Amino acid sequence: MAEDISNVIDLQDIRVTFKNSGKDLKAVDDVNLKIKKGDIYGIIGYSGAGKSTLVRVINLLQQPSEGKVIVNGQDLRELKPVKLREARQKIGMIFQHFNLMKSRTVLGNVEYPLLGKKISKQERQEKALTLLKRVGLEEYANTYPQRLSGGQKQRVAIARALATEPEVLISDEATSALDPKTTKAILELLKKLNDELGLTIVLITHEMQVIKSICHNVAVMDEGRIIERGTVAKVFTDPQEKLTTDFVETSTNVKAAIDRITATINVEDLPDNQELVYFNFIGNATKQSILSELSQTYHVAENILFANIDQIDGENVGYMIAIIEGELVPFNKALEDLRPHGVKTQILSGVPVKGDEA
Amino acid sequence: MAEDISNVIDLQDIRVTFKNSGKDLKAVDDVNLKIKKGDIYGIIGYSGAGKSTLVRVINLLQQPSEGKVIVNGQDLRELKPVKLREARQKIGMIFQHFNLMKSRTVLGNVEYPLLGKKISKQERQEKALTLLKRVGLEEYANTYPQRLSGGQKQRVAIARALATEPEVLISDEATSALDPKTTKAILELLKKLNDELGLTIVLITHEMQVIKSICHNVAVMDEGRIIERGTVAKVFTDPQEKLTTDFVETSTNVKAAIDRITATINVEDLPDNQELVYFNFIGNATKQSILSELSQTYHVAENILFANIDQIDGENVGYMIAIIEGELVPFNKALEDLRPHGVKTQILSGVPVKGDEA
Amino acid sequence: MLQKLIPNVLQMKGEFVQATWETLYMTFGSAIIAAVLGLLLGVCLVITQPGGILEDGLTYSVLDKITNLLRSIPFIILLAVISPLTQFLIGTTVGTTASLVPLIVGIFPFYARQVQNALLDVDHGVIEAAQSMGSSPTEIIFRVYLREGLADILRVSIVTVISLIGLTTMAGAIGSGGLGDVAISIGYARFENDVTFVAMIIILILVFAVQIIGDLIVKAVEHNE
Amino acid sequence: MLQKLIPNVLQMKGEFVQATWETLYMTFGSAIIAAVLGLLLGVCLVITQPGGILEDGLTYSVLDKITNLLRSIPFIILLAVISPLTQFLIGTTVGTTASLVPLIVGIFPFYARQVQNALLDVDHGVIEAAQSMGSSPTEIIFRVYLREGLADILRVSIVTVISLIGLTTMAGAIGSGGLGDVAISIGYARFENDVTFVAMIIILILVFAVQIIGDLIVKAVEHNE
Amino acid sequence: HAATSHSASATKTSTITVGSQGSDYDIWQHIAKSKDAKNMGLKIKVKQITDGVQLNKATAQGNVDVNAFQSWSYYLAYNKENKSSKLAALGTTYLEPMGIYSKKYKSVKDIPDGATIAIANNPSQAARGLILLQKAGLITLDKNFGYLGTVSDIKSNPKHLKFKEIDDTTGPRVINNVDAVLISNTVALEGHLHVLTDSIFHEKVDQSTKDNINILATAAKNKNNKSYKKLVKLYHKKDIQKYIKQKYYGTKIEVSKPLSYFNN
Ligand SMILES: Nc1ncnc2c1ncn2[C@@H]1O[C@H](COP(=O)(O)OP(=O)(O)OP(=O)(O)O)[C@@H](O)[C@H]1O
Ligand SMILES: Nc1ncnc2c1ncn2[C@@H]1O[C@H](COP(=O)(O)OP(=O)(O)OP(=O)(O)O)[C@@H](O)[C@H]1O
Ligand SMILES: [Mg+2]
Ligand SMILES: [Mg+2]
Repeated sequence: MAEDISNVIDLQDIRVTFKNSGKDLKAVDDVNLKIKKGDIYGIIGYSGAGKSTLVRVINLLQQPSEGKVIVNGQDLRELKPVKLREARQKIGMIFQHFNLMKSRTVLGNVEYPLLGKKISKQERQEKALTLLKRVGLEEYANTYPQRLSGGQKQRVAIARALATEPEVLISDEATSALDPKTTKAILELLKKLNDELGLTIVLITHEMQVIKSICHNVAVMDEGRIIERGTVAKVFTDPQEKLTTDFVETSTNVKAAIDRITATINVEDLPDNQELVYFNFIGNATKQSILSELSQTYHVAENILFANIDQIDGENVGYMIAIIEGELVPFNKALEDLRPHGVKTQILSGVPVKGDEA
Repeated sequence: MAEDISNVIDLQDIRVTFKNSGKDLKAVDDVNLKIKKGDIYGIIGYSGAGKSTLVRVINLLQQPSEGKVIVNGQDLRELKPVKLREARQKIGMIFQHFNLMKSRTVLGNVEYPLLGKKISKQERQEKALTLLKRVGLEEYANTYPQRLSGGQKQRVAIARALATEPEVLISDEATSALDPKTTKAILELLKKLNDELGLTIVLITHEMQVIKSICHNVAVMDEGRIIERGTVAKVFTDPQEKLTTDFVETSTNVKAAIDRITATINVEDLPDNQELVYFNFIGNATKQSILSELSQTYHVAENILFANIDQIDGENVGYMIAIIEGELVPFNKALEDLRPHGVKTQILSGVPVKGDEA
Repeated sequence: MLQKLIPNVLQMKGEFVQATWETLYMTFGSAIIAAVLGLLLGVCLVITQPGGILEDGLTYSVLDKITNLLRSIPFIILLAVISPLTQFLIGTTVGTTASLVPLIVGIFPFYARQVQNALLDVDHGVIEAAQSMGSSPTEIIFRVYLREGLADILRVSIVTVISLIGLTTMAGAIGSGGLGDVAISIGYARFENDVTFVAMIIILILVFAVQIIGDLIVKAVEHNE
Repeated sequence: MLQKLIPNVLQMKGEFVQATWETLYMTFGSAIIAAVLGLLLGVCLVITQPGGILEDGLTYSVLDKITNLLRSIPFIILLAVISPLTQFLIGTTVGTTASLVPLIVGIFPFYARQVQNALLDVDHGVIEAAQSMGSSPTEIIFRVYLREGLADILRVSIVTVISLIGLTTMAGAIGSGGLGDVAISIGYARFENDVTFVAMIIILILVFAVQIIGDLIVKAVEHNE
Repeated sequence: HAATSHSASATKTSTITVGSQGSDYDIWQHIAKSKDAKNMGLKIKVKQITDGVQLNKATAQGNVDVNAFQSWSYYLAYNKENKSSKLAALGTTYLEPMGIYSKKYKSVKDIPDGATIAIANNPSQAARGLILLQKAGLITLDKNFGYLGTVSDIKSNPKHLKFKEIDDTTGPRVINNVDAVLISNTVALEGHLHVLTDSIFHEKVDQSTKDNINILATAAKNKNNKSYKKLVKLYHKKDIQKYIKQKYYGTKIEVSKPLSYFNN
């Protein structure tokens, strides 16, 4: 059976059913998920959508009721225990609830996954210490987890998951208990490992900023199913599902801005030659070029009310709301011509933008 | 002793020292904190700054090594156990680690704080069910906590903390495990309780968006001390400390925008009559009025590169980056005149904005 | 066939029935009271110990010492030492009912320790949560400790009841009767091996019953959690 | 003064010293081996039970039944039943060393149950974390179960050693000697109350020593956590 | 370790391990240290083993050379049930009369209808007690009543006596709780009860009590061991008997009969 080796993770038709007081609960419902080597794959969704359950299937901590789990070309469910353990050593995991060992120091916890390895005690400790430095906890090396703050515990869990230099890292809300600055540092660390060592990362998060700043691809889960997936840039700029739209909006201020603008400017009252337009542009199309094209080519004057540039997976994504003034025909032509350049436009005059559908 | 009764919480000279393997760790170091009735008070800071420890002092779960804890005019440390328990019943608490009872159902957990009260079993269950509905978990009433997802557990903890209709609610990262949509719903619930019942809320969070959307005041902690405090609008628009600035920036895109702009436009290369300027304005000063003032009064032309409006504690806060063109003298005059209108400006030509000091 | 295998047993069917009842009576009669005393003592140990919800060094130290003291007395000596109390409470120092007193005194400190150990495992965070909600110590004991620790308490209770069955076999010294007495003083001492064997089989059945029923209850309690 | 209070004791100082040694020898001699066997059995019970890391219904059921079976046998009968084994292992069926065999067999199933209960409290999440890191069952046993459960194991060990001290007092039946034997067959049976009293005081001291030292070790282990 | 018992090989050395319990243990400790023992060239080590069955087994297996604790009837019972590890008697030592004791009644006749009598739960003592009760005229027993007879072998019980089985060593402790109690002398002595003066009825040395005579026993294969046989002689030495008489107020009535006495 020739598996596509470029997919380091390949979940096929996964179903996980829990029996909750009699009635069945489909926590994961017929999910297919392929993740390429070196990818950083985000998973988002409502609380209780099945995200944790799904990622726990990847290293078989959760046996699926149905489906195939192929990691690194190996069908994990078919593996002998010894082989499964070997496979698991290559899959680091950061748990939502940390799961640190209370009987070991912080250093001891990070050392744990290295205990079986054939390296000297000193090497092991050095390695663990290096990781602790990376997460900013070297001072706490000899402290026991119970004496750490929530965020400190989480960072220990991160260091531990990285200790074995895994090929795949599963992170279940690994930054939820961290302040923004520490979160940034941790994300940079993950990104670096991804860049330098090709670490594949599967990342559950509730912070859209996290998805935008490090993920390449993202899947949106709802009631056990993946309802939308694709590159982060695509999903975040052109969400297809209501749920996705809701999530995306929480991270841009577009919807709030439109609300505020339409509250002060009555779009009905605009003169005939003016329109309130929402522009959304990705990549090379910068605000500058849009504006110059509009004004120079089509003799259209613009009045910017809102302009924001976001960086999504390294690409610039712009949002702009402006009042455009000009003749109807060149104006429509202008908007049409912008489309091939990756600029999406929407006339807000009465018609709500997608994000406003709620 | 006449305590200022308008301060529902009044922490005086609080110090909490932990003994960690010999050496002392000042988790909270000489903190004074007054919180007015009906306030929503945010606490932010690095992981390990002492936030959880500080709020645990409020209901004396953490006995401070030094200092006075006055809640509702009562010095809690002087109270008899019975009185302390009565006082605690008026202080709801949502724990960072949930602390749900595994032997009770979700409903049972929410019912727990009502068990002592003189209400019928039916009333109690109805009340608990109403709260569960509010947090979207009515379906899970008869489930046991171990079978819940992280976010579901957190919501149970929230419902439980609200069950006794407390006067003060302490929330230690109560939305950290929640998706953005659920977070929003929970925050709206808290805001409603605050509006309608005058519930005072002390709220630790790592999400600046949470602070901005519901807090009135905020304190920033670092190494056990409160290093900055004030209204959210003030702290978020005019941070004094490096740490605060770092945190604030993660939630606006200003720094990222400046980085991008200065990467494409070499400020040195700008003609003499042009300057790259960062505007920050609060409240009534809207972008429109700034622009009109600039162009009309001072004959200065502007070219907006970035414009964002944020809502902080209900007030509009604007950020704008623009290239301004005009004669030097009227230009400087213009910037100066803007200041009394709540507009702060900074010329970015070579001089880094505050946020860039890193 | 049976006649050959267990000749002596067949002649004393009645005795076996009675001995079984006596063992059941001793075991469960003393278990009920020892459970109450043991829970009480165990809970007191947990709440008064350092870090407990009603921390009280002196009380803890006294209770701790009493527990150890009672556990130090060999059962056969306990039978004697306790006899004035037995006389006072039961009106006699011999017989099945009289044996309840030393059995209770012999097992409850042991049970208390087990309960203490079980309750120590109740999550401290949950206790704190209850405290933050203004629960009184009594409420915390009944609504948190005994409830959250229920599965563990049941587990140590199984261990204890089985130990108690073992203890009843020694109460024959004060005329308690019971299966242990049949096994030892009739079967063993009189070399009627078949009697010993059958008595032990019945004891075994009791032990298994306790374990199986106990496990089922634990499972039912844990199933939910 | 002493002459009046403890006349018989003074005449048998030597016996007391020896009996104390015998008790210590029996207690700790059997404790060490019973600890190994009990840990082994307890761990096997935990890992093979439903939901365990090496879940195995059959093995669990067999081990569980063996444990109950061994716990069902009254000690005095155990002494007899086990004597061929004792003869084989020790070369004699009577004496202090010979008593180690029934003591071990008498206590280790009890200890195994206690260990099982203690290990059940190890956080399941931590076991999962170890599994996710590819730890083998052996590694999980030694690096997680026995380590995370250490404080609880120590606690049940204290309970067990004290129970074992109680058990040694019954081993006089096979000529083990020891303080229990002095208290019972010299002091109690001969109505030399001072002998009983002093023997019990020494037992008490042993029990207290075990508890206090045990508590200190538990504290040291937990202090860190 | 000092307390480790002698193994079978110890038999070859001149040290004899005597297993015993209770007052016999005391007596034999005295004998071991006595001049007579030295004079006879006997090195004796005494070991207390409180369980009779275990003591007999240990003797049969050679872990103990000689034991001194049992009555003839107990010996017979043991041998009957343990055919593979038989014992042999070496000689007789004494008879300790069992007594009927009561705190409430002065004589056997006073014992009322429905009275509770405590008897031993160990079989030989129980049987012996029942025979004594028969002798006292309180009950009659089955014709075939043997040395392991039980309460169920009672033929008639005119006074409707109730029997409570107790550990025989607790006799003196329960005396206040029952109407009468049967106590063997060893136990009675230790409870400061004097069979000849304190009991309301007691055994005499005659054919009916011959089964209660205490003996020295050894493994069957050592039946003719000369040095073991010497122990019997040693026991009956004048000085030793004097000591025993003094210590036990004459309640251990010396019986020095040939083993053939039992066969009558
Ligand atoms: N029980 C304890 N014993 C010893 N030290 C402790 C204890 N609890 C907390 N600390 C230490 O006190 C400091 C403050 O901890 P605290 O939990 O208050 O931080 P925090 O601000 O809530 O952090 P986070 O955002 O990560 O939850 C940390 O350095 C922590 O290691
Ligand atoms: N062990 C379990 N037994 C029964 N039901 C479970 C169990 N674990 C999870 N569930 C249920 O499965 C569903 C999915 O849970 P899961 O933990 O995967 O959600 P999640 O997407 O990770 O949510 P969150 O963002 O809140 O962590 C939830 O409805 C939950 O109640
Ligand atoms: Mg989850
Ligand atoms: Mg915290």
